[in-house]
Amino acid sequence: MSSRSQSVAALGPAPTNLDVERLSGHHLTMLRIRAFEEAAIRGLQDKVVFGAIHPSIGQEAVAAGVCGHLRRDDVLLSTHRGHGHTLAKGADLNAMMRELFGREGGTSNGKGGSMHIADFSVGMLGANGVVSANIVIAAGAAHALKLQGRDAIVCCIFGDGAINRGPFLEGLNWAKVFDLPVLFVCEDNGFAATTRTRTMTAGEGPSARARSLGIPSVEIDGNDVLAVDEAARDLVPAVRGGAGPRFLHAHTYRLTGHTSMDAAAYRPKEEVEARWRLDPIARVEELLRQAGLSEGAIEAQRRAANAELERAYADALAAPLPDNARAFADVQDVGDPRGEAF
Amino acid sequence: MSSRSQSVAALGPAPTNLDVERLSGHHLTMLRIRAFEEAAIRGLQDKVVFGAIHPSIGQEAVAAGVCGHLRRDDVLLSTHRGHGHTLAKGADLNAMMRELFGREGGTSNGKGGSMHIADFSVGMLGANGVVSANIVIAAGAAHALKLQGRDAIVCCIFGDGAINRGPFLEGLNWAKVFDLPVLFVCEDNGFAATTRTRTMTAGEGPSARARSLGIPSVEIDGNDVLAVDEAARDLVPAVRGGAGPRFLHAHTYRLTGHTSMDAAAYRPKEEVEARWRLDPIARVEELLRQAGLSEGAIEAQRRAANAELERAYADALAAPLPDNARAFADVQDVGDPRGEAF
Amino acid sequence: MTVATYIEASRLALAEEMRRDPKVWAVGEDLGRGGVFGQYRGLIDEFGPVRIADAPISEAAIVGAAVGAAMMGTRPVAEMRFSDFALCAIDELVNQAAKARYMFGGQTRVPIVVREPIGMWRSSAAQHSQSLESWYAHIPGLVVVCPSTPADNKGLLKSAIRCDDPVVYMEHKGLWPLEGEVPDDPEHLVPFGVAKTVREGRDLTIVSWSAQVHVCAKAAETLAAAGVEVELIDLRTLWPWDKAAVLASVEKTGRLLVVQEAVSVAGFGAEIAATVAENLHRALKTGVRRLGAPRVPVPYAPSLETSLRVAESQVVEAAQAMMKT
Amino acid sequence: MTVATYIEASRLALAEEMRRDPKVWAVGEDLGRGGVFGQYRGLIDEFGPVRIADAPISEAAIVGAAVGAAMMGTRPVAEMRFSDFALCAIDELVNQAAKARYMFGGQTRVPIVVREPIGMWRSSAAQHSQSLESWYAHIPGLVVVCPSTPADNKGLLKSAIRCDDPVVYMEHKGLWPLEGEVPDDPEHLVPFGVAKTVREGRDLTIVSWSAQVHVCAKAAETLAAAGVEVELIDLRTLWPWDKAAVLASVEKTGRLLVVQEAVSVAGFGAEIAATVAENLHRALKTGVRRLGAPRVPVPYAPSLETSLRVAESQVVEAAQAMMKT
Ligand SMILES: Cc1ncc(C[n+]2csc(CCOP(=O)(O)OP(=O)(O)O)c2C)c(N)n1
Ligand SMILES: Cc1ncc(C[n+]2csc(CCOP(=O)(O)OP(=O)(O)O)c2C)c(N)n1
Ligand SMILES: [Mg+2]
Ligand SMILES: [Mg+2]
Repeated sequence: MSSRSQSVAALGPAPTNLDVERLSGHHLTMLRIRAFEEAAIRGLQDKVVFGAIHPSIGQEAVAAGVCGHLRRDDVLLSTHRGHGHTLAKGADLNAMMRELFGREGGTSNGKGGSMHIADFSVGMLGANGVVSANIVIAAGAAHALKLQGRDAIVCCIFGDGAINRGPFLEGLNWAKVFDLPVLFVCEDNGFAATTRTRTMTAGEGPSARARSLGIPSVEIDGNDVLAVDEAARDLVPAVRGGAGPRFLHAHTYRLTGHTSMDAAAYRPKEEVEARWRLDPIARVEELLRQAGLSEGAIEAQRRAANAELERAYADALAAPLPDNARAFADVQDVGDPRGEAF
Repeated sequence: MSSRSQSVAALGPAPTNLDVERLSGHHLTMLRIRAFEEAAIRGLQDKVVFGAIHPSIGQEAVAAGVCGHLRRDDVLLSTHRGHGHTLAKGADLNAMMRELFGREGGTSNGKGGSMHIADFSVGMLGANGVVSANIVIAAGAAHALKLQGRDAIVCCIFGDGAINRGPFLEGLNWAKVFDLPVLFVCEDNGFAATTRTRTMTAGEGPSARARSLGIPSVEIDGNDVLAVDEAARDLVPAVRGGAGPRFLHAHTYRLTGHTSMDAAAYRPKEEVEARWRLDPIARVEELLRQAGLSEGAIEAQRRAANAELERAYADALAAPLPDNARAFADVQDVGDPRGEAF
Repeated sequence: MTVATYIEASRLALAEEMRRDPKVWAVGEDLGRGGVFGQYRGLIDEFGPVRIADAPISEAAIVGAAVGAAMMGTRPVAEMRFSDFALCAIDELVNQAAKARYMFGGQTRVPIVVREPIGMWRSSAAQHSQSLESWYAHIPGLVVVCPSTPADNKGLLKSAIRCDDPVVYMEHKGLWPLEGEVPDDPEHLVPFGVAKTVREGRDLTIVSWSAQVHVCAKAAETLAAAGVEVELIDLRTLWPWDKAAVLASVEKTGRLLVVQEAVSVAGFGAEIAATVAENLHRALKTGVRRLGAPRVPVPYAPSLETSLRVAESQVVEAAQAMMKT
Repeated sequence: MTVATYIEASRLALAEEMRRDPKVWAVGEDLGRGGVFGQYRGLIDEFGPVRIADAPISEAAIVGAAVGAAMMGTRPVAEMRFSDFALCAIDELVNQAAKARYMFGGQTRVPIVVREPIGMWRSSAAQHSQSLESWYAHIPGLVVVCPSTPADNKGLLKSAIRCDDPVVYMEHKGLWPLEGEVPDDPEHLVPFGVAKTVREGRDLTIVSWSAQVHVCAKAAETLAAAGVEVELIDLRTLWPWDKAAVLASVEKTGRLLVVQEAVSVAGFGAEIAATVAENLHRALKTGVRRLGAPRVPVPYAPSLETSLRVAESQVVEAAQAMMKT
């Protein structure tokens, strides 16, 4: 983990009666996400991971705080930057790493990779390579839950850039019109790839748009896992209780480039430095210290997360390549996929 | 014209210092639109007009009031229900009728028909068969005007059903982000085909959505041509003056079915009866009377409009069918359109 | 057997499947009032507005929501009104529905039926007349169905609803009023990938689908009178398509003519012609041939629209020319 | 002549055209920082943010706005980033851009260039790897360009920008770093519909386009060593496509092999194979043949991705098999 995340901005007094155990849980989740992203980047450098990796380093608090309130039978849809959400929803970390390595035993046996990471066994219905596409799919998943009379809910996470595509409007309108159990979470890191999102976004942004569609929105500091946890603690039961769709607008920052290959020269060093001082992991650790947790206990969590990832990396590296027959499997039930090709 | 439009709801005192000449102009425009729609419907019954006709009977005040403030070099984009807008923008009525008849000399020599009615010579860039598609095209037309440094503006008219498609969001966001000269006009007749739009629309509707995108909106009674005229009188110069995009939300009612073939059994007779009493033509005539215009003068305008349409109908009927070669013309400059077909 | 129209047959199919399987539901604009062509008329009375659901004018959401609802275990029928409007939902259909099962490594299925009425019909002009079946046949993961008769429209729609993969279901608007015998048995399904030999013949094989099948049938009559025995094959589904039936027929006749309403260039007829040319070069007595629309948008004027349609006379001429060589 | 990469060539072409014609501008996500692949790098310095315009993530608006801006007399180049994302703007491209000139009876033109990088590339998986050129070839009103070399990428992009009709411009992501000689003359254009004979030969004609041309060129070397003289034709543009050149070559060789990266089923290779089979049945010494991807989405794992690519060895084997018959 980057040493820069050691120096953390002053946070003022710690909230009284912190649930230290819960906070430690979030801490561990965030550490596992951070370590996973770092392992993924390393894998790409080592040429054992392929394609593009969109790290969520710096955004871990949103994943931990929101997913911490979801049940296993709740449904999650994510984006191209979906490792953290998927882990936080409870996916098998080893299977996820194998997926990035394109190996047998990956969540999709290597057919999806990072941008299509998914684990349906824990209700994680997939990252998505198309910005905003997950929003209409999420509305439909919630539509099914309502038809089935189930009390599970859908959580749909997307970025601030996604609110400028049509499916944002169509999906939110749909969710409200059919009064569906969806929690929309806009993970606002200020950027859409190399573009400052606000320069391409009219009006006041995500919350204003959600409200114009009759969906109440809560705006929070997404780097403060306590704030995320508290917001989700209110929103998830409300949605589950039949209040209809809700919107959470979480402000955060992408501490890495858009992809692991992006040096992000388009933003000043000072800006990034300042943001590192708001690193959500450093902040949760500060809270834990204030709550009386020992440095040793904190360090132990770090070691545990890093050790788990070392094992996962080694396991993935040792895993077999997918059988070539997999290329022709799971296309569809009818028709010969070889078509006229061979 | 339907006799039902004779009994008109009480309107209260007429505004003082009415511009009677201007109002008579609107009256004539509205009568020409009404007569055009009636002729189109008759043509379909007589099997000399084809496809679907979406009459704007009852919505004429919006077309007259808004287009009355547009210059010839301003640009207009419309919908499947575009006859009225096109006429009000100054298109040649005879050429429009010939287009509906699918004849030589039609605005597109019979290749477009009602749903693609267009007259680029007066800045009417086309009706559109795809709901909401005109909104992004309008944003682009305005983008060009800005690039060219021209002081013309774009007026984009669409229905209340169009606000639930993605291009509504993408087009308004685009217009605001690039600060473009577009006047968006939502012609809210309460229906999207057989569906009451509000049942499928989340939140407060068109104006709220526009405002959430940073675009000011004015909401008016679209059956009151004076109200439309006054709103446009403020909005058009503002947009032309560089104020950026503006939104006009005009409430109106579709007095016919969605298409001329639609009996509209999905709405109670009483509702329609009540709406006929708010017929914008009857209302403008009432205003003209209050302003002292004689019944004869009013009747003369009706006769003039109807006579013009009789002539147009006869002219279209007598016009030649398009040369078959036209089927292969204006496809593109390169490549043989006959391809491998013959 | 009941006599029903093509449109009634689809209504019967949907009603039967909705009775059989509570997981089936339909969503689209105006469905509560029967849908734009009346394909859903009356269904709301039996199944209610939750299972015969109105939708906003949001094609991307209609298909996208169907994808999500299908992943969660329901079986949505998504109505596009005109196939042309499905172009507002192509990401959802092609990038999402078609690929989900594969890219998620078989963790999910997307059992949706996307109904896309196709075809030139009553001067509907360029944006309401397209037949883009070849697009979907090109997309891995999609099933493509083009019924030509009431019986097939019933049996194939039922198969589509029971299919665990996304199906693009393309009814031809011009066929809505066509009457024909329709099996009553709710278990009578028409399988995918099995062509129908409409007419047997030894001289020339004509392969077609959707509305053009009827034009070809008339042409076959005329040709028979002139002594040319046509074997007419209605593919019924384009993916999977019945390659075996087509190859067997052409092996026998030695002549292939493909007739389609769609634009001929890069239309599905090219796939059929190419496949036959690849596999039966020696058996062919003359070059394969395709008839289809020229590469122009569909014009409004009836006189022009008609000029794009493959007419019976063109089929007859093409067949006779092929018999001469 | 300058030596430049495929990606630099496109940058040179756009810069030259923007200098020549102030009506030309480009719009897309991240263009101000050079675009996702760096195709626009540095252009903002010369032309400024108004003509090298950033866009929101709004593909429908990028293409739709380009259509409106083109109707009003400008010449937009609309960047789609990956051709897969153009599926979010298909109504705008197919129902609007392609049909406007025709359905408005020639009252307008839509001179836009929609850049859609295609192809399998570095394990980009199912939603970032498609090659849907056959879709656009099927749509009346669209021009379809698939350059395979730096020189062609410069000359064809310039022709596309000067074209008064909508052009779908498909660069192959795998070719970005390819180096080659590029003409300096700003008036050097490569015309549409004129194929390039990469190599002359008397035994067998191979028709290909885009990245596969290079695979075929290697295969042709191998085959030459084995005594098989291949005539390799690079179509360069799929609409219009150089039917005359292909027919003339096959008339000479009597054998046609079409090689494409795209899914073979209903791919453009079918159009070429069908056209040749229709016109040259007598001249063909053996059946036409196509090689292309199987009908499966593109998987992520490099080992699986590679298995979908048409390899040099497959081309060699297919050619040798054809020579035996
Ligand atoms: C429809 C579509 N357009 C463009 C892209 C390319 N793209 C991938 S991620 C991205 C930026 C997304 O920004 P945001 O939604 O804020 O998510 P973030 O990357 O910041 O997490 C873009 C433009 C895409 N994947 N899909
Ligand atoms: C994308 C798309 N979906 C559906 C349709 C079919 N359709 C034509 S008009 C219409 C209703 C439009 O309602 P609104 O926008 O309010 O306009 P109005 O007809 O009331 O003038 C519909 C659904 C279409 N033309 N385009
Ligand atoms: Mg972002
Ligand atoms: Mg309406």
